[in-house]
Amino acid sequence: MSLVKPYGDTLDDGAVQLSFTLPVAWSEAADEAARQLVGKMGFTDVAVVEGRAIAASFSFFVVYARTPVAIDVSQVHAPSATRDALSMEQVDELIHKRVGRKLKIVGACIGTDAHTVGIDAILNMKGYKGDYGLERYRGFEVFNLGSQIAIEDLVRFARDRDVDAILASQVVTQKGSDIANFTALAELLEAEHLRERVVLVAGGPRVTNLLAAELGFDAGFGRGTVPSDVATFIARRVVERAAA
Amino acid sequence: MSLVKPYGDTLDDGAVQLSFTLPVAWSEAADEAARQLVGKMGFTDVAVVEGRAIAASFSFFVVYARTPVAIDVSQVHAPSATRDALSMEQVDELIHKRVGRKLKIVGACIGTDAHTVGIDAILNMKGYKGDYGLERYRGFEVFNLGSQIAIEDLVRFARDRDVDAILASQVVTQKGSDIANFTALAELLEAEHLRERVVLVAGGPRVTNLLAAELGFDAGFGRGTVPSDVATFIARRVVERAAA
Amino acid sequence: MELRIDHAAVARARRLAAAIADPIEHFIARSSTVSVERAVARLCGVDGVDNDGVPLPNRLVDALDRRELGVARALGAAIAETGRTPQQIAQAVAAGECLPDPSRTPETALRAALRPHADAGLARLDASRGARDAMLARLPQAEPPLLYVIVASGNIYEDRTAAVAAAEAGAQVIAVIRSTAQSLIDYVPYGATTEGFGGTYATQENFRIMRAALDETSERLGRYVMLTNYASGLCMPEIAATAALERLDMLLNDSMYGILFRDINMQRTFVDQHFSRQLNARSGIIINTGEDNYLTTADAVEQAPAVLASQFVNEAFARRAGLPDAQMGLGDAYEIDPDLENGFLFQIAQAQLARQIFPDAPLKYMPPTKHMTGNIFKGHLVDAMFNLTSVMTHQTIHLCGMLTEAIHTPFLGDRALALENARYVMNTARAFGDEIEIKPGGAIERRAHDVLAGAVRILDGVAERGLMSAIEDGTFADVKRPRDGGRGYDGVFAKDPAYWNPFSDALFAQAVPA
Amino acid sequence: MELRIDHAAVARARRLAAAIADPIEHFIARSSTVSVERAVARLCGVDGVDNDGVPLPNRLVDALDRRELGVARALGAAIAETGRTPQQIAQAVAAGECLPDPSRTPETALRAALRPHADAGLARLDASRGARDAMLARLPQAEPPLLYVIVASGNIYEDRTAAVAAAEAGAQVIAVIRSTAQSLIDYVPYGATTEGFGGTYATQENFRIMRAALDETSERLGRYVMLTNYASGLCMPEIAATAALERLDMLLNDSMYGILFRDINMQRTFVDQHFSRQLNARSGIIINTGEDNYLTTADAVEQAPAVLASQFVNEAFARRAGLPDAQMGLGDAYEIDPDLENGFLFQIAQAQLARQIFPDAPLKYMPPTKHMTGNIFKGHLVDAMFNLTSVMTHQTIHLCGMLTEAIHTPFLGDRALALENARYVMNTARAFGDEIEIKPGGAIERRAHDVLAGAVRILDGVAERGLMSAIEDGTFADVKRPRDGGRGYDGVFAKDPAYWNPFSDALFAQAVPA
Ligand code: B12
Ligand code: B12
Ligand SMILES: Cc1ncc(COP(=O)(O)O)c(C=O)c1O
Ligand SMILES: Cc1ncc(COP(=O)(O)O)c(C=O)c1O
Repeated sequence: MSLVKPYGDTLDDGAVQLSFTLPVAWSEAADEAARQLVGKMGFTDVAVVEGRAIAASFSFFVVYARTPVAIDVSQVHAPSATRDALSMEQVDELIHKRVGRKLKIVGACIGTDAHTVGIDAILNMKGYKGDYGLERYRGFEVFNLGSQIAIEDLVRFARDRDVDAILASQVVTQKGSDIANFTALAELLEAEHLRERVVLVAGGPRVTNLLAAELGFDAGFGRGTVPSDVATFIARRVVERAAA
Repeated sequence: MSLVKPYGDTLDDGAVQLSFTLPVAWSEAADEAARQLVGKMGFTDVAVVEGRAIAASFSFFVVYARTPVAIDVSQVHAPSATRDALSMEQVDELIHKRVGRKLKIVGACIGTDAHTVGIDAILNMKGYKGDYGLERYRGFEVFNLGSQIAIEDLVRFARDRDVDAILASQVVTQKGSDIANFTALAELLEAEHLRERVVLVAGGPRVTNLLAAELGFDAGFGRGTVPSDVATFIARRVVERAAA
Repeated sequence: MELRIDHAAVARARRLAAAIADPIEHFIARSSTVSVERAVARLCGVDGVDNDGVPLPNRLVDALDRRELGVARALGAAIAETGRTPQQIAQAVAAGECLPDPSRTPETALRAALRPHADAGLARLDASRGARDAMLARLPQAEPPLLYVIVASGNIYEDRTAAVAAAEAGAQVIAVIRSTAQSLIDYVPYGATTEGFGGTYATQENFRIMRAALDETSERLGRYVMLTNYASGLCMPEIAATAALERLDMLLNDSMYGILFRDINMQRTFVDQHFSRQLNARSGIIINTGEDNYLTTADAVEQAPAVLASQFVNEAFARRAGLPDAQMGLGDAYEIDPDLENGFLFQIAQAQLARQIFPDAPLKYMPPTKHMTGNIFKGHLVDAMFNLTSVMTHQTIHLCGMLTEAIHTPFLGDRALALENARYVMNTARAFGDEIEIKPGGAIERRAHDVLAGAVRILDGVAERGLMSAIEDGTFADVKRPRDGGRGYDGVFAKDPAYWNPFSDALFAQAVPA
Repeated sequence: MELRIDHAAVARARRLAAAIADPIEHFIARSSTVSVERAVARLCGVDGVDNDGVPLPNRLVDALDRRELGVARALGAAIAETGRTPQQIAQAVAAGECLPDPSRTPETALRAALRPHADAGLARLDASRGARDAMLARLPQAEPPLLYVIVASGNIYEDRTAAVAAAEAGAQVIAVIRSTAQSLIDYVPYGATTEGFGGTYATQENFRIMRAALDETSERLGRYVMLTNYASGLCMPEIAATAALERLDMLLNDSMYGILFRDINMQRTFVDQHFSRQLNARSGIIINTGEDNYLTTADAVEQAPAVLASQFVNEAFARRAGLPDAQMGLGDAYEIDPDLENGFLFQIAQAQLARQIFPDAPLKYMPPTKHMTGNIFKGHLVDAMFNLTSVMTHQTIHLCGMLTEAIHTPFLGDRALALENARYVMNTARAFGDEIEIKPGGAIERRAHDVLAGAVRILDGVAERGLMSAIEDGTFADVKRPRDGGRGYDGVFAKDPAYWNPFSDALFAQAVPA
């Protein structure tokens, strides 16, 4: 049991900064409304340090306040998918030794998403932040389908080529389109009885490993992921499965 | 009845930005802890858009989330002390016509506060933002006691000189020192039966008219006050009293 | 602040760009597309949709049995025979009637029959241009850099609220971001729309709604607030036509964006961009090119020469469409990794280089986007350095960067902070660029020199192989596009010797040789 | 980037500053103060407090019946007579014993008796200086501007947590802000303190706690993290002594701050600053002067010449105390109204002017404070422009501005954002200042010229009237301070011809004539 609260300049002071816009013309009353609003949110010691008109009928506020809420970090479980990543050589070695053939990987920006930079960073030869992409690994055969790939097409491709891993990217998150697409992919794979045959990986700036797990994926990778994180995960998971 | 919620890009979406530090080493679990913490505060759609280590055992987070809380602005009352301010000439005119003598004003940074720039901006000839200070008004006789004035000394001065208005400044707000000092001043004036004889005015960057009222002051002036706001209030209040 | 630049290299680059554009221009002169024809129909007064929501201009052009003659000829003939208006004719076609065979009507007669409608169309173009000039004279804008912000809610009514608020907060140009990939739709949607994806559909009605709101705001604020949208895509000419009619002030209009970033057929794009720019020229609309796209998909330091090369190509095509330099919003962006040591010096070098090479062009400067993260505090600082670069190098159209770029399409409050950022930095450092000199032979000048040399190298290669082959080989943005592949190829056709387009004739008159 | 400056004017200013300082130096040579004597006692090993918490150095010096002879003499005599250590003697005095009459002991004997204790004190000073040099050699700091942040919780243990976190976040110098107006207390508080007002008391134990934590952190991070505190006030010499013993690396030490901003008697301050700076010189402590205070209380544009004039005066006094230029952290601040058009140009002009006039001084550059507001987003941008100015003009000691300056003493997270701001801006624009030139005769150069001319005018007036009279007339910061008024006047006294202070003799040896 280890409760923590936001830290301003003293342990457990609960200090938090907030900012927001209210659709009202600015006035001292608007400042007071902002103060009461933040109070109603459950904060104490509410200081509206900035309140001003940003348009005829909109006001912007900066607030500092204290929250009574604490969280028991010992109860928060969020296993990371990127644990002690192996080097490219080690991954290739692992695959060579324990699988003995190239692993087939297919990647795509699914749904209407056209943000390929992220998944390309993981797949393309040149890689990301000085870390080589999966295409460069001897242990992988990579198919990068690119952008705006319909889920059906991705699943068909996976079946036809009998791939070992599916990498799906979602960068656009508006109106929950990312969740919807990831879910649809996982469900279609289930329906097609392919789910347990592939390592299913999600990625994107708002993706967390926890979220991916909830959506029925084997792993999720977010901001700042480097290719070797992903390579390591896939190789290990395939090996585990083979072992099981 | 007019309920308003924070406005992101759609009416009533409740969008709020938060940032805070947690006294934990950064990890994906720390991001998740931040997410759950903000959830426990009562927000929904919590997105931890940034989480990083800022020290070995401290992490900083930027969060966007939605609040279900709304506030009925029609029920928020915060009368401003600075309504349709008069010009210096008009104030002098008003005092001349309706009081017929100079009003005596004493100002001070009370308690241990040495931040005189603010009250000087109101009192000194040269004024603030092109608006002349009270010393320049024909209708006022100003005594600026300066910084770190003990409440007893201020009250004694007020009694001895039989002043019409007391202006107290508090810029330092640490550990509620401002509230404590303002309260002590109002109470001592009560005890000395001087309260109803003076116009009692509070000022400082964190002061609001509402707060001042709660502390038993006639008015409170905050950020960006200009001298004429204050001059107008004092003159009108003295005249009202005379009338009553 | 001045860079000493190699003027010979600049002249060389322009010669190469001319050598690149001219062969394409010959092809353009021989060709037309369904979207050009639909634009002609719209300018003659055809608008609206059929019962299935298909735009009448599409119904009409699809109904042509000899499109190589041009829709104008068919319309003229139909008017001559039936005395109907172009709109009535399109409605009839939509109702199932077929168009009369144009060959039945003598050339002079059909031209005479359409002329008043074509003239009316041009008159509307000229009228809205006149209206803009009058408003600008009465309600002058603040000095450039012109502060430009986007609205992108997907709902035109929310966009209107956001746009008016942004103008009140200091915005001088409002862009309504288009629902994504509208560029791939081979028709212009119709009516007011409230559902879009990452943006709001570009429709004539949406243009009208936004323009009306901004006109009202301009009057209230005493300064003209500009409106912009996107043309590039399968409907470049039609959007150029509707934008002209509804008095938009700028349009995203790039000669290669659709090809490279949307896999639209290159022949289609070349023909379309030409006619759309002729219309932009006539209606006084400033085009914005899309060089920023090279930087978001690849390394910004490496791509700088490609950006400059593309600017030269866009300039060459624009001039050949009769577009004056004053309407060429050539694009660039502040996309170098913020953590690169001295990256700011590179940005200054590149921005100043473009400023000096295109002295009369209203350069469009795009903010940092790719390297923005959820760290809004740092992002706000990167935007500040971008704002500083812009005011120092006298950029013209300044897209304000959003501290929440990596998070969501802008909130109303984000725009206000972005505008405050630009105002603060540009005011405190207003004359800074004019009060310093760039060290001769220093790192800034060397960078500018390298970028120019690199651009010449690229143009050289392209001129040699020809633009179409160069694009086929993946010279731009590392994407290869086959000459006869990509979207909308079937909408391209060779003109019959008897082809007639009353507008391109009229507009061509203006064209200035580069 | 170089300003063409009027070197004759600079030389003139230095001559005037010398003319201003010299008469004061004669007065200083004739005088001592209770705090100088208490510092002597501390250096001889007197420390601790009596049962009422009164520091023993105060008890001892207050017990002198002929203080004009100096505490050294009394101590020497007592040692000679009793064989006790200075500490034991002070304890005895605290217990009520009176000191023996020094005249009973022959001069040579009492000097000989104290000498080992005095030498031990100097040895400790030199040892800690040596330790610093060794650590700096082993754990070199990153290049200047040295990123400096403050901790100010009031509780030394919270301060320690904050300081270590700040160092981990990139801070190179940590300042423990003093509990407010400690400068007005005529003794140095004792022990570890956890209650302070807007800051934490400066005590030897607090120094020790913080230095230990930062040494540990320095080793861990592989770079030496500096520690600083405040000397100016009624206890300048004592704090200089304790800071030297505990190896602080910098001290706020201004020759006039106490007079002008704390109403401390001028004679007291002049004598104290001299001895404290002699100690700083010997212990290798960099002084930080307080010119920023002129800017927070009056208009920053008007006050620029006063800042420069004060820098010249501080330099003159520092040189006369034997302080090398390399230890003169002359102060300035970025306090011009952010909404003033081209204010940034003025800031550049002033910062660069100081840089060129004091080429070898580790200039201390203070961040925007007065014009910071609750708008943290804008405040962060003003800090960014300050960071840019600092790296462009090669300032040495860079106080990081806090986006929450107007709100609260820094939160731990605020410091991290401030350091990130400085790192980002200074890295992306690292060489920018070296890659540009200031336009000759332009607005920047003209501003620099005006400021220098204004400073000369001020110094001229002061030299004419004499510094004490000038201060009486309110020449600096618009405050008038009477020569014999203000706090601590009663602690000033004329030395007897037989006065002896083993340290000032030893230290004076180093003094370099200006
Ligand atoms: C570049 C860009 C574009 C380019 C994309 C070019 C391309 N070929 O990718 C263009 C200009 C085409 C574009 C278009 C649009 N964009 Co865009 N775009 C961006 C931008 C600026 C950068 C994205 C990027 O490349 N980041 C760099 C990469 C390396 O980071 P990353 O994607 O997070 O990837 C990393 C990790 O997430 C992870 N990862 C990502 N995917 C995967 C997959 C797997 C399997 C794994 C293991 C890991 C992984 O690894 C990567 C390396 O660490 C962002 C803003 C931003 N700064 O994020 C907006 C942004 C994503 N775009 C946005 C929008 C709205 C659009 C448009 C809808 C605009 C419009 N109306 O046209 C269109 C949509 C097009 C479409 N159909 O998707 C919004 C999305 C809002 C939201 N949250 O939903 C953003 C956030 C901008 C904004 N604030 O409005 N965009
Ligand atoms: C200048 C300054 C100083 C100067 C003050 C010089 C002087 N003679 O005033 C000096 C250097 C001496 C100083 C010292 C200290 N300061 Co100070 N200081 C500031 C600073 C940078 C600016 C304040 C200012 O002048 N604002 C400009 C004026 C015009 O604005 P204003 O005060 O709000 O006044 C306006 C309105 O509020 C109103 N108003 C104000 N008073 C009154 C009164 C009446 C009757 C009316 C009608 C209106 C009115 O009208 C004015 C005009 O619109 C602020 C940070 C900031 N940006 O606010 C920190 C700040 C106030 N200081 C702070 C601190 C901690 C200190 C010290 C404790 C530091 C230390 N450890 O020594 C000491 C305390 C000294 C003391 N005993 O009070 C903190 C306070 C934290 C808190 N919230 O409690 C601040 C916020 C900085 C920080 N973030 O740490 N400070
Ligand atoms: C020149 C140009 N046209 C059009 C667009 C966007 O339109 P769409 O998303 O419909 O392709 C962009 C976006 O970057 C652009 O740069
Ligand atoms: C030179 C100098 N000394 C000391 C101080 C603060 O010390 P005190 O608050 O105890 O006067 C300052 C604060 O600005 C300063 O500039």
